[in-house]
Amino acid sequence: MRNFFIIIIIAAFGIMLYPLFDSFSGNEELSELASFYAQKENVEKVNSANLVTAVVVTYRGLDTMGEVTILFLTAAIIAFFLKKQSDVRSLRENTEIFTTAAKLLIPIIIMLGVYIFINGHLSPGGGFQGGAVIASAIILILLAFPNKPFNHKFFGYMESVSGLVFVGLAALGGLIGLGYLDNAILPLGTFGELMSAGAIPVIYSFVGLKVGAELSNILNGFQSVQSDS
Amino acid sequence: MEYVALITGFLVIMAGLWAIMTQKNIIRIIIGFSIFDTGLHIVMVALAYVKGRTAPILDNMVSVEEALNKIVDPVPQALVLTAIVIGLGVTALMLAFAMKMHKEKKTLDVRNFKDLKW
Amino acid sequence: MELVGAIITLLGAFVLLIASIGLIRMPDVYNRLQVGTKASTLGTILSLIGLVFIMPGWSGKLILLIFFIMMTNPVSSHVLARAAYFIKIPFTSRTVVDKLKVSERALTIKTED
Amino acid sequence: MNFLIISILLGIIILAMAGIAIIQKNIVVAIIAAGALSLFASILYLLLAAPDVAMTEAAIGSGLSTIIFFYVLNRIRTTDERNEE
Repeated sequence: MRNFFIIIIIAAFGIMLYPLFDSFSGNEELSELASFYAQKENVEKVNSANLVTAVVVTYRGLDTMGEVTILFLTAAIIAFFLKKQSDVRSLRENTEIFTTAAKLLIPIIIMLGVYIFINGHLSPGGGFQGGAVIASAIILILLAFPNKPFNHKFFGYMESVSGLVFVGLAALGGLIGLGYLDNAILPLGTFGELMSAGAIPVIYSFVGLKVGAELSNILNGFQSVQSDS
Repeated sequence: MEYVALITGFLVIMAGLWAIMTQKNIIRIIIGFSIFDTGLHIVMVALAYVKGRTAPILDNMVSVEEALNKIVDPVPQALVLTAIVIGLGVTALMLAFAMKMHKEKKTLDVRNFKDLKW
Repeated sequence: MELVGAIITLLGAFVLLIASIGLIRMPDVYNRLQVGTKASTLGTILSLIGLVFIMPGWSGKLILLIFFIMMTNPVSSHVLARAAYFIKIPFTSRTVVDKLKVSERALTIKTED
Repeated sequence: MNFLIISILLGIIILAMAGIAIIQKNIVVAIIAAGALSLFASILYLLLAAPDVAMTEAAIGSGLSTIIFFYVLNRIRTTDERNEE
């Protein structure tokens, strides 16, 4: 009986979604907002080859700031929840093969993450992807060396310093540039080179570091309550 | 192609909603939530697609002058980019709650949590 | 040159096909892991070597990829098999020797408080 | 045309993964199916000309969130075993 009602609700939801599908006739050209972003003079004003990065960092930079704040809050709440675990942790030792391979691979993975977020304005990639890759390197550390103490202080400092630099650069754009999160505070450079697009690579690198530190904090919170046996 | 993606997204959303409403185990409800999330992302990316165009990255294949006629809509993609990361944060938060609840009541069945029911 | 590359890539695809048949045929987790790792590592590496012949401009990236696959694939399957052993996934009935059982050090669990 | 066929196949696989994730009794299989759904969705994003989103989904949706699910599952399982003893 209960399932019957749920089926009715979901069918109603599907009927609600149907007009959205019916009126959708396949875009033939860009919407007004997107064509504003893709105009030649606006692209040259921002000078970033990857338009998604331009939208995320400058045009819709406040969204990114709110997103980073939400992530910080979730990381803080998770750390608060999982902090006091008085249980005895019992862990099995890892083999030589695994630890050696992890030692070899971890620097390479972190380097890949840094490459991804430094090149975010030229190729697909950016702060969020790079942060996720760095967090997966941290997961490898946590799995390979579970008895090593996690350096909370370092990650805390990294997170707060990159957050402060992000907000500071944004405010600097308001002071000496055109507006909040304006990227013209640094020289724009030539289109398509690494040192271009003004402050976008700097801001996105700090976003990447912040996201990486927050995701690592969340993962460490979950790892610290594990035990084999 | 965008029609196929749109239909897939809607069906995945409905599947996630079904899982959220019918399952009894909290972990399964959270899995349903993450499926729902993925479906929403598919729908948003499908709405951004423009027929026969490439990704919004300007290089020697797509020059600045012809960008208007060659790229897809970058705005929904940017929104989905942040939504995925928030989705991970929210999922982790829900799982932490689930762990805490399991520690209190020694069970994962939602029917046993009646503290706020009246 | 392209013909050599195509032949090597085809050989790689054939090895991958054998790997997928083995995944269905093998009786328990450990045998499946062995088949999946050995054959798929060889198959992927052969396909990439074939690509080196077809596209000489990409050879640096492809050699890097081969290095990564040789690094990660065997290690991950080693760790997976170990984890499967410790959560007591049963062997097939024809297993004769269990060397991990003899090793005392591997079975001890370090407790910290 | 080719892309249309590939996207239909991907759509069918995605729906099958969603079905497995909901119906399957074993919770580990359900979690892995949800991760595989994310992985195939990232290929669909690549076809829909969104490489940035595809990268993020592949790294986060199918990597990190699956690992977090398994951490929680392992924790709950060990507490259950300790309670039974």
